[in-house]
Amino acid sequence: MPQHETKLREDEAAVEAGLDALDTPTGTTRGAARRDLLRQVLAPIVALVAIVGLWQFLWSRAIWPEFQLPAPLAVWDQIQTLIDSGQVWEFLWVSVHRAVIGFLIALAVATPLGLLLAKVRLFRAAFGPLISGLQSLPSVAWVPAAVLWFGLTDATIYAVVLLGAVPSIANGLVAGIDQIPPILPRVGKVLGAGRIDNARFILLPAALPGYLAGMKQGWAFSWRSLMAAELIAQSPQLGFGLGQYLHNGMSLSDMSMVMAGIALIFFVGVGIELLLFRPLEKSVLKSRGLAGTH
Amino acid sequence: MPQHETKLREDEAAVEAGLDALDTPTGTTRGAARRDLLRQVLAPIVALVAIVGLWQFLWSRAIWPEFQLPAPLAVWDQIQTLIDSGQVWEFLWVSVHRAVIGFLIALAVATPLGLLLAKVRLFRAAFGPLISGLQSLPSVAWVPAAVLWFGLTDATIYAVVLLGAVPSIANGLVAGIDQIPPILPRVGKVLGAGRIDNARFILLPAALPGYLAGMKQGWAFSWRSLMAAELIAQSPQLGFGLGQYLHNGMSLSDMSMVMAGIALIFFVGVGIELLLFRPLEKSVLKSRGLAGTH
Amino acid sequence: MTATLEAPVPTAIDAAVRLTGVRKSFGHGTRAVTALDGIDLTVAPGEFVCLLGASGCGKTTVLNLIAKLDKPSAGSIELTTTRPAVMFQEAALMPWLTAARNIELPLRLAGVKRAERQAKTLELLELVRLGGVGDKRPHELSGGMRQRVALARALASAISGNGGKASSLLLMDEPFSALDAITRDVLQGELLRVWKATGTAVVFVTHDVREAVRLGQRVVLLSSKPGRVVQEWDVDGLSQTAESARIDEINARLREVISSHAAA
Amino acid sequence: MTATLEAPVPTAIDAAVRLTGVRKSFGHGTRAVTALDGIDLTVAPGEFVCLLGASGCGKTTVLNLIAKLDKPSAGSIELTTTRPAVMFQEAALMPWLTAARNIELPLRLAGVKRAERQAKTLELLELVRLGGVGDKRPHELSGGMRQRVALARALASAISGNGGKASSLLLMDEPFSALDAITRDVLQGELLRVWKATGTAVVFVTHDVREAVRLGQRVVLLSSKPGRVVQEWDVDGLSQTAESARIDEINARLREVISSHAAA
Amino acid sequence: TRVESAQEPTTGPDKGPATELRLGFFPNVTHASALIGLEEGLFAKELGATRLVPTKFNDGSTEMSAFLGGSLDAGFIGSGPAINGFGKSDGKAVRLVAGGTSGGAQFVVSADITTAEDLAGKTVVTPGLGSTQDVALKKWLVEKGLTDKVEVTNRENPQTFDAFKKGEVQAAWLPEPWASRLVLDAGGKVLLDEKDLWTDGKFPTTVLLVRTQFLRDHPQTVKALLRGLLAANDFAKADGAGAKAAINKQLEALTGKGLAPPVIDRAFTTIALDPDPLAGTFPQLAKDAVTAGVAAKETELSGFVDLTALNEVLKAAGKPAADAAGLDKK
Ligand SMILES: Nc1ncnc2c1ncn2[C@@H]1O[C@H](COP(=O)(O)OP(=O)(O)OP(=O)(O)O)[C@@H](O)[C@H]1O
Ligand SMILES: Nc1ncnc2c1ncn2[C@@H]1O[C@H](COP(=O)(O)OP(=O)(O)OP(=O)(O)O)[C@@H](O)[C@H]1O
Ligand SMILES: [Mg+2]
Ligand SMILES: [Mg+2]
Repeated sequence: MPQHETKLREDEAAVEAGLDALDTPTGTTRGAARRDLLRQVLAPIVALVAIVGLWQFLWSRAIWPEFQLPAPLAVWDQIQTLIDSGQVWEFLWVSVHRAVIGFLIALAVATPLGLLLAKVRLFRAAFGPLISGLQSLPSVAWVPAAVLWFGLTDATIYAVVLLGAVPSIANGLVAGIDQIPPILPRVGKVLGAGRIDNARFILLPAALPGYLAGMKQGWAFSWRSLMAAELIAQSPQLGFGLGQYLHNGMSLSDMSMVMAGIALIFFVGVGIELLLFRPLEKSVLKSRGLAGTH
Repeated sequence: MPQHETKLREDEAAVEAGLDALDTPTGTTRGAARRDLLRQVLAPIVALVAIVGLWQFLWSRAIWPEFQLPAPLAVWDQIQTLIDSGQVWEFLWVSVHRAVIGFLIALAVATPLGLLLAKVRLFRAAFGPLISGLQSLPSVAWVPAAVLWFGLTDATIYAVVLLGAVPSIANGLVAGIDQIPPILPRVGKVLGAGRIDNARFILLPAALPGYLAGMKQGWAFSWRSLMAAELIAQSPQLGFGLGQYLHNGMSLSDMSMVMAGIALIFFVGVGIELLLFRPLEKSVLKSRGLAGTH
Repeated sequence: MTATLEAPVPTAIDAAVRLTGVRKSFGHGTRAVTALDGIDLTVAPGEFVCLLGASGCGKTTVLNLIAKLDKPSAGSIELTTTRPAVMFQEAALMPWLTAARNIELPLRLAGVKRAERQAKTLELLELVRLGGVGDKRPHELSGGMRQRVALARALASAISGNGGKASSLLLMDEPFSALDAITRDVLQGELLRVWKATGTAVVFVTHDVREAVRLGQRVVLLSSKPGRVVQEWDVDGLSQTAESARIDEINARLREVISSHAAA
Repeated sequence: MTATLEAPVPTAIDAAVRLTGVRKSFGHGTRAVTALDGIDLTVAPGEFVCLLGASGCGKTTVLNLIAKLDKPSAGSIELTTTRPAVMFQEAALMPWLTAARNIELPLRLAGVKRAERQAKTLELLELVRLGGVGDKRPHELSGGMRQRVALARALASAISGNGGKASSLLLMDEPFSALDAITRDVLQGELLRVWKATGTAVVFVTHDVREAVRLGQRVVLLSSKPGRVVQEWDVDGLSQTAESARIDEINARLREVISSHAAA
Repeated sequence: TRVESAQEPTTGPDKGPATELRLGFFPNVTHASALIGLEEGLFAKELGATRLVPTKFNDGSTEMSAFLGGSLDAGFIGSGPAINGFGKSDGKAVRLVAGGTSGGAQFVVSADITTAEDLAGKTVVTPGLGSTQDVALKKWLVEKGLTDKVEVTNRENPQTFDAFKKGEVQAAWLPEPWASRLVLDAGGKVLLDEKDLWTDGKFPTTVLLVRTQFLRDHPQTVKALLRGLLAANDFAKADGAGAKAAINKQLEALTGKGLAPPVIDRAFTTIALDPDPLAGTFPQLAKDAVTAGVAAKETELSGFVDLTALNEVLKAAGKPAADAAGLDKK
């Protein structure tokens, strides 16, 4: 029996070791770092290629008609056309710069709001539920109202983006602050930090991992809200962004155009994640010894 | 100088004490608990009343024409009509039960997904960015594709809801797990927890605060996506929900109906927050000594 | 900063800290726990008081009350000193700051200039025998090293808190518990040196009777459930033999108090 | 549970733990720190070994390596025992579980039945003198109480880990550092009782030479930067006087090692 | 490297009446036949045992997606999306089986615009890219040589209405009832009635499409639907007031509010309910889409129209047959 158990345990250990090896290739420090980078870049590409491969396969089996599942190549052709004509840069510029500005404004508004919500009990009791309620309002609901109030201007778009992103970021910050080990603000207090210093030197850095998670969700809200706003409000004043492109594809019932639009929106999302949030997150977690190697 | 400083400090202390008193009414235990409850219920109501009051004031100044800013009473009348005709219960039932089912499915899918993302490095490197990219795709973008693929059925609606909620919840769980003090999984390991036990007894409960925050965001995504999906079409198969009601208001360009729709959606959001997430959050935080009284 | 060192203004009370009839309960209703009941304790300016007591008797609670981190359920606490510097029982370092930055934090909060701050930090790192690990994060340090960083931070806070002036207060909760005997000896010496140099009052919690007697001028013994002051000993300037007799005496009394509690 | 106590099967190696030429470095490149270098250490089945060394010398790292929580950078570690039970230097309690549930956790993970689990938990709570606070959460406990809960949990893990059979291993990192002298005495006694009853091997880290000599059969002294085994003493079955001579000897050697390091 | 599609609509045997008919429509005056037929139960009566599942859509492209996805069997839809959808499915997914409404689209402008030239530098709104009105406007602009001088944007009709009222928008080419609402409620005036651009003043606004597979499998059900359509048109002809009341009742049930009587009265004068799909105009419409720049190449329309069922029903009712204008053959 013990013999048997040991055997089992060894097997298990071998399996786990295998998994671990998959996880953490051993090697020299430099090699490991390079391999790490390679993995960061290569793995999503491989995953993407696999997904496109599956798509191509499904398409080639002709299980669904072309208008339901366009060929990957057809979608690529659409994107290629956009790239060739240079339009894609315009779309990306219009949408991304708006999303970034909207996100930054949201961040600037949501941070003090989140601090207030987290630290002033009465404020939280009064406005916490309202903010969460606001967050659950779909952007599409705001667009007509915003168009009515602000006209077809950038103000409309930013209003819609902010209404989505601000509550999300604020709630993320609140969650982050709620999770701070209570000893840290106490330390701050005995070290002589007032309310402002406490927020700046203790609460915000301590809540950073949760705050970052909230920011990621907030970015998703910004970007989605922006797309919704661009889909619904169309006008030359507003420029021509990805949402408008997608909307045209939908209006023309052109699946390959719709998929091209989705692909572009998706790539922006992935790009922001890979270029901004992922490195930020990694460095924040690593500097706190939370790199999660296990 | 020291005298002066002391004075200042005392003043500050007085101010802080005042703030604290506002925050934490002292008193007997029972009284405090009752007052706490009162505050939980009363404060948001007072805030809401204040907002409606401001609205009424703005309306009474007639700065904007009625079709831009309807009277609060006109909106209330709309809701009243819905209540009188009993329709409101139908809308609420259709939308809320769908959102809840969608959310629960999303939870069931996102939890194992989040665990995998958080704990298997290769999986995370490969699919993490894709999931975040998915999250940033607006629901409206999926609607035509979902209609093409799933037809005008509940499947379409749930597909749209899941595409929004799953990445959000999964990312929340990942963030929660990332923030677990590394000593806890180590303790789990030495206490003999395998991969499954570790997830069940250590990771999930330890990540609960972050997970809950992710769930809140996920709920917002579900509810928002649902509203977008309900705009697609109206048929007996799809029922008649809040999204459709809102859309009718929009297509009639009837601001009071739009505002009534927004108000109903908002109240559901607030209700879920107050009845579900807030108590959950409170008890989770409190049991860990994170109640954040400071 | 250039102000001359003034002698502490003698107050009517002439105590750095005075606790009168302090009671502290945690929780509500049936789950309520009375940690302290009727604590009377006075610490004179510049005095070094050691608190002894069984595990869980309320020593940490007393320090928290003095530091105004908790409010007493009854009784009053008067402080005539500047904001006390506290060293917690846990290291409680900011995980996102390096060791050096953790030590620097109180100086930064007090608005000390950058260059001065860094010089001071280096000095304190050397003092706790951690020169060279200033750029490490808390999670890269051993338990004892973390405790020493916390000690350095508390000392930095004590220095910055009174701006070099007298009548300050230092609260320390088992500051040397995770250190080897030799390092502990060194740091005890350093602590005494700092204490003498700055004239700060110290309330020092420890489980080591020998340490209490060696460092303190007065030893206060708390009973548990609820915490009360049972007995006090003056242990200032004892001879070698008197000291070891006093240690035995305190140990005996401690044993008596703790066993009676265990029996209760 | 009903299995009779068997004598440990003598293996070819006849060691519970054997570390051979173990090196451990943290970090990469210029920031790399070599915590341990060339550690050779053998613990016989059922042996009680105490580890001594300066703060930061690598004692915790040794335990982590034995517990397979870290991988050595070089060298090999052989374990012939069941999964070791570990008591960490920090209490590391699960903040969402009550004290009782924390203690119950290893039993639960080992699949022990509910009733038996609860009985065992109550027994362990009494053993660490915490009867009555089983339903408290970690944040409601004092530092010493948390440490005792962690001790009870480690004992529960030790019991559940070997299913009552022999040849198990218990790793303890300064388990009594936050306890008053009396509680510590009691718990030292309990630990010895458990050790004798179960025949488990123990590796015990402490800063208290007296404790090391009182409890251990063998005392191992580590140097620091990098950690190496400097000297070992057999301290089993010493007479009162021999014991205190041994303590003085070890203390002197310790002082020597640590000062040489400080000088380096 | 795609395998031969198995999705060719099968030409199996007639499967008899369907158990269910999913019928799409908009809550709009231009879908009058559908609304009247539903309100008066005229479809249900003809369909008998076949269950009618009315499905309300908000825009043509979604309705087209539902067709393409196979979750709609028949539907009233604008001619623009109809052509578009037919083309997008390579002529497979749908067939045009009857007309619904003709007329009912006007170019409404604010008071200060009197001639086409006044539009220079202005923005004109249409309901959606590639919508029937969008194509009509853009083609008209080409003919007037105004394409580069006028900005065309797409907005949802209600938004256009609000913007027009606020004075943000001065011109819009809209279907009913929005054209009437702009005239009656927002002070617009008609610059051009689309009728005037077509011979006989007739052009298809709404047509009835049926999913090809459904048409093959259940011709009887389609005929029943068409009989319902004729009945609805006859009802409207016989009782104008009753028809308007029926439309308003449906609108109220579907969207919560009906139209003001003056609006519906005016709208009704501009439309004609006609089961003839005016197939002859479709090649022109397909060409217009290219002229207007919303389609890259002209949609190949052969096989689009299938009037077999309609003509059988018309014949049975003693009415003249409709002409497929040659579009019924591949
Ligand atoms: N936040 C709290 N909630 C409930 N009970 C608490 C809380 N903090 C402390 N207690 C209780 O108060 C008592 C005293 O705790 P305290 O931490 O002051 O003990 P201590 O003397 O510092 O002990 P140790 O030497 O173990 O650190 C203990 O019984 C503890 O359970
Ligand atoms: N994760 C880590 N990253 C970098 N350095 C580490 C890490 N863990 C430990 N070290 C270093 O390894 C050395 C040994 O640490 P360890 O925790 O083993 O010491 P220790 O003997 O247990 O000390 P103490 O008595 O203070 O607990 C220290 O210099 C420490 O800085
Ligand atoms: Mg304590
Ligand atoms: Mg250690």
